[in-house]
Amino acid sequence: MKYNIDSRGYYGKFGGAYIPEMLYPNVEELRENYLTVMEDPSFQKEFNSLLKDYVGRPSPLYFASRLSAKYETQIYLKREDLNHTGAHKINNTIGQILMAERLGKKRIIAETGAGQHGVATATVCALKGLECVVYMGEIDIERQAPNVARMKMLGATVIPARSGSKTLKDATNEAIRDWINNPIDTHYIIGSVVGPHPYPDMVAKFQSVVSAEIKSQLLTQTGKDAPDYVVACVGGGSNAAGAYYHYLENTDVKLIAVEAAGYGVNSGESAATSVLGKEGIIHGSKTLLMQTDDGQITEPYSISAGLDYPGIGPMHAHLFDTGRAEFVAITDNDAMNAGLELCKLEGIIPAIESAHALAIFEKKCFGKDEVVVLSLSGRGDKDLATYISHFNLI
Amino acid sequence: MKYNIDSRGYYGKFGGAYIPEMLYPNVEELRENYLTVMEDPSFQKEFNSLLKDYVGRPSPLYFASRLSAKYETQIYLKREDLNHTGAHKINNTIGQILMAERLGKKRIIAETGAGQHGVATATVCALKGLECVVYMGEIDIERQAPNVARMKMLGATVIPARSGSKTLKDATNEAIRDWINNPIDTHYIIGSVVGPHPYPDMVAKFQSVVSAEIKSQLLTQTGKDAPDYVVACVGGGSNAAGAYYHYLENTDVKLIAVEAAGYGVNSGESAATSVLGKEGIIHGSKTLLMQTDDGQITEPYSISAGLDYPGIGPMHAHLFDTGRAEFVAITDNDAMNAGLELCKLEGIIPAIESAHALAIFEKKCFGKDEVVVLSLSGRGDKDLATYISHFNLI
Amino acid sequence: MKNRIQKTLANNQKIVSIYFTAGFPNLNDTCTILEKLEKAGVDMVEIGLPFSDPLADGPTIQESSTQALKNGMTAVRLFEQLKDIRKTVSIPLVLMGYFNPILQFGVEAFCQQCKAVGIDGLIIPDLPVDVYENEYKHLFESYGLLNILLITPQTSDTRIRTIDSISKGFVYMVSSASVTGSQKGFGEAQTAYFQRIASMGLKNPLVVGFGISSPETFAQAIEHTNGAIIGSAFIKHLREFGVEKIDQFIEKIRGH
Amino acid sequence: MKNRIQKTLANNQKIVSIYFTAGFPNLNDTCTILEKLEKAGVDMVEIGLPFSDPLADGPTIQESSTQALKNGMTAVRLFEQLKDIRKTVSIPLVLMGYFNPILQFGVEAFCQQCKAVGIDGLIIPDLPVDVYENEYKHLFESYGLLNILLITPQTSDTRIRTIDSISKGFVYMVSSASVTGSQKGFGEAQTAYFQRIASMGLKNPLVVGFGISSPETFAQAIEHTNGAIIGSAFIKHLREFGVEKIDQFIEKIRGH
Ligand SMILES: Cc1ncc(COP(=O)(O)O)c(C=O)c1O
Ligand SMILES: Cc1ncc(COP(=O)(O)O)c(C=O)c1O
Repeated sequence: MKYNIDSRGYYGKFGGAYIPEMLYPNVEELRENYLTVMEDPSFQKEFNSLLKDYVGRPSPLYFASRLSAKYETQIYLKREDLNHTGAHKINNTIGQILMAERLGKKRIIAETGAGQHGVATATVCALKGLECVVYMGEIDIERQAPNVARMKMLGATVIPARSGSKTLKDATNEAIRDWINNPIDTHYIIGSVVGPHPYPDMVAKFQSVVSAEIKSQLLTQTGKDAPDYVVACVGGGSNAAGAYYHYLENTDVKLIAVEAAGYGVNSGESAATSVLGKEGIIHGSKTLLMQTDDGQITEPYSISAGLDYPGIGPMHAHLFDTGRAEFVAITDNDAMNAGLELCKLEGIIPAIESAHALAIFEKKCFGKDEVVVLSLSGRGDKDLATYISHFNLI
Repeated sequence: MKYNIDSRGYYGKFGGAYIPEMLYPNVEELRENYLTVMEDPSFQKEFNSLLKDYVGRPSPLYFASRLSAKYETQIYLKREDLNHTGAHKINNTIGQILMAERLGKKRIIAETGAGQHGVATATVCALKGLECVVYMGEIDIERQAPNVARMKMLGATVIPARSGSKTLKDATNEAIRDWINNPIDTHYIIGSVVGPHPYPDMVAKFQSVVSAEIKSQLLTQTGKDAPDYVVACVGGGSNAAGAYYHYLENTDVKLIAVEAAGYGVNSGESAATSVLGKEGIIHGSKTLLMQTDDGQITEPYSISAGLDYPGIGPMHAHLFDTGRAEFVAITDNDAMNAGLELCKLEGIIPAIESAHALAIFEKKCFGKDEVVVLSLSGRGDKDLATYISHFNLI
Repeated sequence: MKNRIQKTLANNQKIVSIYFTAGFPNLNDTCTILEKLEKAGVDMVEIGLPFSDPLADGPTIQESSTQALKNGMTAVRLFEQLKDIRKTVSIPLVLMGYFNPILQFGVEAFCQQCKAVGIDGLIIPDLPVDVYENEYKHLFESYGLLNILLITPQTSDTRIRTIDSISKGFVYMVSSASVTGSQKGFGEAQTAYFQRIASMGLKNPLVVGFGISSPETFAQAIEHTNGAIIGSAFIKHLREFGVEKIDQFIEKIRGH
Repeated sequence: MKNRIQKTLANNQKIVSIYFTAGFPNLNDTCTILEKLEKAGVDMVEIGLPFSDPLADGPTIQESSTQALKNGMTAVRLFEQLKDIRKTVSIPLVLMGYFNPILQFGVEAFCQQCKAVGIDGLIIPDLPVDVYENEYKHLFESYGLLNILLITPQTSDTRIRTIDSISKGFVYMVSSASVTGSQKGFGEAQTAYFQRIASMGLKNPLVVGFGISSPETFAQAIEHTNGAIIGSAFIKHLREFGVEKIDQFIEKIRGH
C-alpha cells in the first residue's frame, strides 16, 4: 500500500479534499458511502454486467505484431478504444451513475476535455433516464465537434466554458460551480482521477478493471501475468491509473506515464505537468500543477484536448515524487506521427491522447523480449479533423 | 438446407455467377478455393484470434431494458456497433483479407456505401500491409465524410464513383471494372452478401459468427438458444445474413428483414427492393432488384448510404420468395426517430442503417414474453451530421 | 444455310468491325450509322443495346449508354428502328447487350425479334458460358443466332477449347484484361497472347476487341487474327462529329 | 487585546461589509477604495486576492479577478499597496483568497505580511476546516489572524457547532448554496435558514454573504443576523463607475 491511497485520502503528501464549505456535504456524503456502495454485491453485479453487456468488456489485449516488429519488442495494446463510446472513460461513468443512483441523485453534471468523458456521461445518463449537463471549454467544443454532436444526440445539455484558456480546467471550474449551486439532487461525475478525495480513489477503482483484465489476459497469452512495462498517457491520469492499478505495488513492473509537451516542454505552450509543475491545489486536490510563482494556475496547451490540463491526479504526483513511475513528455508532432503510424501499421486510428503514449517507442528502446503493455485509451474518430489537417490529407 | 446455398451456388432460383468472361479466372479461383481455405485450421485459428483480439468479439448481446419496457417485449441488441471500426463489416473483411493473403494477392479493392465497409477494408489492408483502393459514390463521399477521413488515415485511396446515382451501385460497378483491369494480383473484397457466387456464401459464412454468438449468449442469458424473432436491416444483406445464419433452418425463429423506404415505398424515392424489385441480374448475381420495365436498374434512394442499393443478396431474395422472412419497409423519418429514441433510452447512437431495423417496434407488436434479437449492425458516429441536421440539434 | 457472320469471316480474312451504342448520339441515328458503316466498307457491326450499369465497359461507352438511355432508347424501340434494316444493310449485325434487359424482355421474345429484324449474333458479356449452355443454347440456335463468347489473356487453354467448341461464329478475343477503351497501345505481352491463341488452331476465327483505337493497334490486332472490333474510338468519333465523316474514320483505322 | 473584527461586531449589531477584488478596476485602486468605503460608513471590508480559478465565485467576481490579474495584481504587490493602510483606514480588514497562491507565497510568510500591514482576518474558501485545524490554526493565531469559516444551508447542526467552536471573529453564513452573485432575492427557505441559525445561540456573531445586492436583500439578511457582506453588486458598481460614487452605493444598500 505504498503507492495507493491512505485512510486519510492521501497518496503520500498528495490528495486530500481542498474544497469550499459549500461542497462539504456533497463530498462528505460520497466519502462516507463510496466504499460501502462499491462493495455491495448488488452494485458489483450491476456494474459488472453493464461493463460486459453494454460496454463490451473485457476489452481485448491485442498483440500488435507489425508495431512490435518495427520496434523490436513485444507490444500489447489494451484496446479501450473498443469500449462503447470509444474510450476508457465509460468504465468510470458506469460506476458513478450507479453510485449516483444509489445516493438518490436525479441530475448529473460533468466536465469534459476531449469530449469522451462528456459522451460517456451523457450515455449513462440516457441509460438511466437522468438529466445531464456537461461543461466543455469553448476551444474544446471546436476541436472535438463530433463529440459535441454525440452529447446532443444523447440528450445532454452542453454548456461552453468561456473563462481562462477555455479548455478542460475551465470546464472543471464551471462544473464545480454548478455543483455548489445544486448541492442536493446533483451528482458530479468527475472524469479523471482528480478532484477532492474520494474522487481520485473512486475513479481509480472503477478504472482498475483495466489492469485486472490485463493480468488475466497476459497470463493466458504469455504465461506471465505481469509485463515489463505499462505505458499510458496522463491527462488527469485515469486511464493510467486503471492500467497501473494492480501493478502499483509490484515494482518489477515499470510504469511509464506520458504527458503532453505541446510545442515542446520549454516552449511555453505545453501541458507537461510533472516537469513544469509544482505542488499546489487544483480542483480540490493537493497535487502537482503548472502555475506561476504567484500560484496562479497556468493555461496549458496541447493539441490533445484530453491532455490539455495543468494538473495531474494526486496518485500520479506521488508516483512521480517517489520515482515509481517514469514520466516522459511527448510533443504534438511526435504524438501525431505515432498516431498515423498506428493507422498504417495496425489499422487502428488512436485518439490523439493515446497517440502520445504510442510515441514512447520512438523515444525509448525496449528489449527484444520485454513485454510492453500500452493503454490504447481511446479511438481517434473524434480527432479526424485534427489528423486530416495536420497531415494535409485532403 | 432449404434456405441455404446449394452446390451450384444458388439459393432456390437466386444466385449464380453472371459475370463477364474477364472475371471468370478471379471468381473461379475463389470458388475453387474458398471452402478449403476457410476450413483450414490455420485459417480458422488466425480468423478467430483476430476476431477476438483485434475486432473485440464476441460482441455483447445486450438486453435493452428501457427499450423493452417501452415496447413491452424482450429486446436484445446484438452489439456489432462495438466492433473495431464500428460495424459488422469487419467480420467479413478480416475473413477476406486472410483469404486474399492465402491466394497470394497483393492489392485489394472494395466498394463502399456508408463507408463502413471501406473503412473495414482499409483497416485490414493496413493490418496486412496491402495496397487498398476503395470506390465510393460521390454522394456517399459527402454524406459519410468521417469515414472518408478514416480511410485516408488508414492509407487507402478513395476513388469517387461519378456515374448513375453516384451511390453504392455505381461504386460497385467501378470496383468490378477495376477488378477486370487487374485480374491477377488483385482481390476484390465485396462488402455484402451480393455479387457472383461464391461471394454471397463466403460473406454469409464470415458473418455467421454473429448468430453463432447469439445462440450461445442467448442460452446463457435466457436459458434458450433461439429467440422468437431476429430483426436486421438489409442493404445488401450481410448483417442480416450473419444474424439469421444459424437460425435459417429453424423455422420457429421468425426472421424480419427491414428495408429502406426512403420517402415512402411508392414515392419514387425508395430502396425497398423486395416490394419494388423484380427478378433480374445485378452485380453478377440473379436476385431481386429495382428496375424499369426495360430492365434498366433504378437509381434508389435512402437517407442511409448503406441501404441505398437497388438489389438484395440472393439469400434474401430466396427468403422473401419462400416467405421464410418477413420484409418490412421503413421510411427515412421513421428510421431517424427510432435512432434518436435509442440514443435517449439506451445511450447508444445507432448507424442510420441499424436505425431502420429499430423502427420495427413502432410498426409491429411483439408479445410481452417474446424474445426479439435485433442486429445493431453499426454505430452512428459516421451519421452525426445527418442526425444533427435532421433534428435541428445545433 | 450459313449465318452472315460465318460467311463474312470465311470470305474475308481480316475483318474490320465496329461497335456503337444504339441511340447515341441521337435516338434515331441507328440506321444512318449502320448504313454509313456498310458504305465505308466495314465488315461487321456490333450494335450495343444500352444498359444503365455496363460494368464491363469503360467510361466512353458508359457515357454513350447513359446518353442513349436519356434519349429514350429501349429494346422495343431498337427492334422498331431495325425492322427494315435488312432492306439497306447486308453486313452481319451482332447485338451486344447486358443480360438483365434481355431477361426482362423475355429471352425467347428477344431472340424472336432478333431473328425478325435480321440480327446474326449476340454478345451478352454477363451471360456466363455454363448458364448459356444449360439454359439458352437451344433457344438461340432455334432462332439462328450465334452466341459470341469471349476469351481473355487469363483464360486457360482448356477453357479456350471449351469456348471454341461451343462457339459458332467467332471467338471474341479481349485484347487484354481490361474494360473497353482502357488500352493505349499493344505491348509485347499482348502480341504474344495474339500469337499464342492463333497457334492453338481453334475451329473458330478470332476477332480482337478492346483497346483498338488507331491504325497501329488495328494492324497489330489483325496480324495474327481474323479481324478487330473498334468500339470506344468510334464512339468518340460519333461524339465529336455525329454521323458525319464515318468513312474518314474507317479509312484512317484501316491505315490507308 | 481584541481583534478589530471582534470589536466592530461587539459594538455594532448590524454591520455592512463590502467585498472587492484587489487590483480591479485598476491595479492601484486598492487604497482609494478602502478609504472611500470607510468614509462611506462601511463597517468591515473583505479584500479579495485575485485567483486565476476562483471556483466558488460567480461570473462577476471571476471577471474582476481576471482583470485584476491582467492588471498585474499579486500578493506581493497587494501587501506593498497596503503597507501604510493603517495610517488612513481603521475598520477591520479581511483578506479573502484561494489557498494555492497563499501556499506558493508560503503560509507563514503570508501570515506575517498580513499582520505587518494590519489585516485582521482571512477567508480561504478552499482551505478545509480539518486541514486548517491540524496544520495552520496555530500559525494563524500566532499572527493574530482570525480564520473566518463558512456555513451554508446544507451544513449540519453538528458541523455548525464545530465551526462555531473553532471560529473567533464571526461565522460567514453563505445565504444559499450557490456561488457568489447568483441570487435574485431571498425567499422563504433562506429566511427560515437565517432564523434557524440565529436561534442556535452560537457564540460567534453571524454575517451573511452571497446574493446581497439591494436594500431589500440587505434588510432581509440582517433581520436575524449581525451583518451582511456585499460582493458582486459592489464589483458591478466599480465596473460602471470606477472608484466614484462609492458613498452613493453604500447609502442605497443601507436603504436610506
Ligand atoms: C482517449 C483519452 N485518453 C486519455 C485521456 C486523458 O484522461 P486520463 O488521463 O484521465 O486518462 C482522455 C481524456 O479525455 C481521453 O479521451
Ligand atoms: C452499419 C451498417 N449496417 C448495415 C449496412 C447494410 O449492409 P448489409 O445489408 O450488407 O448488412 C451497412 C452498410 O454499409 C452498414 O454500414
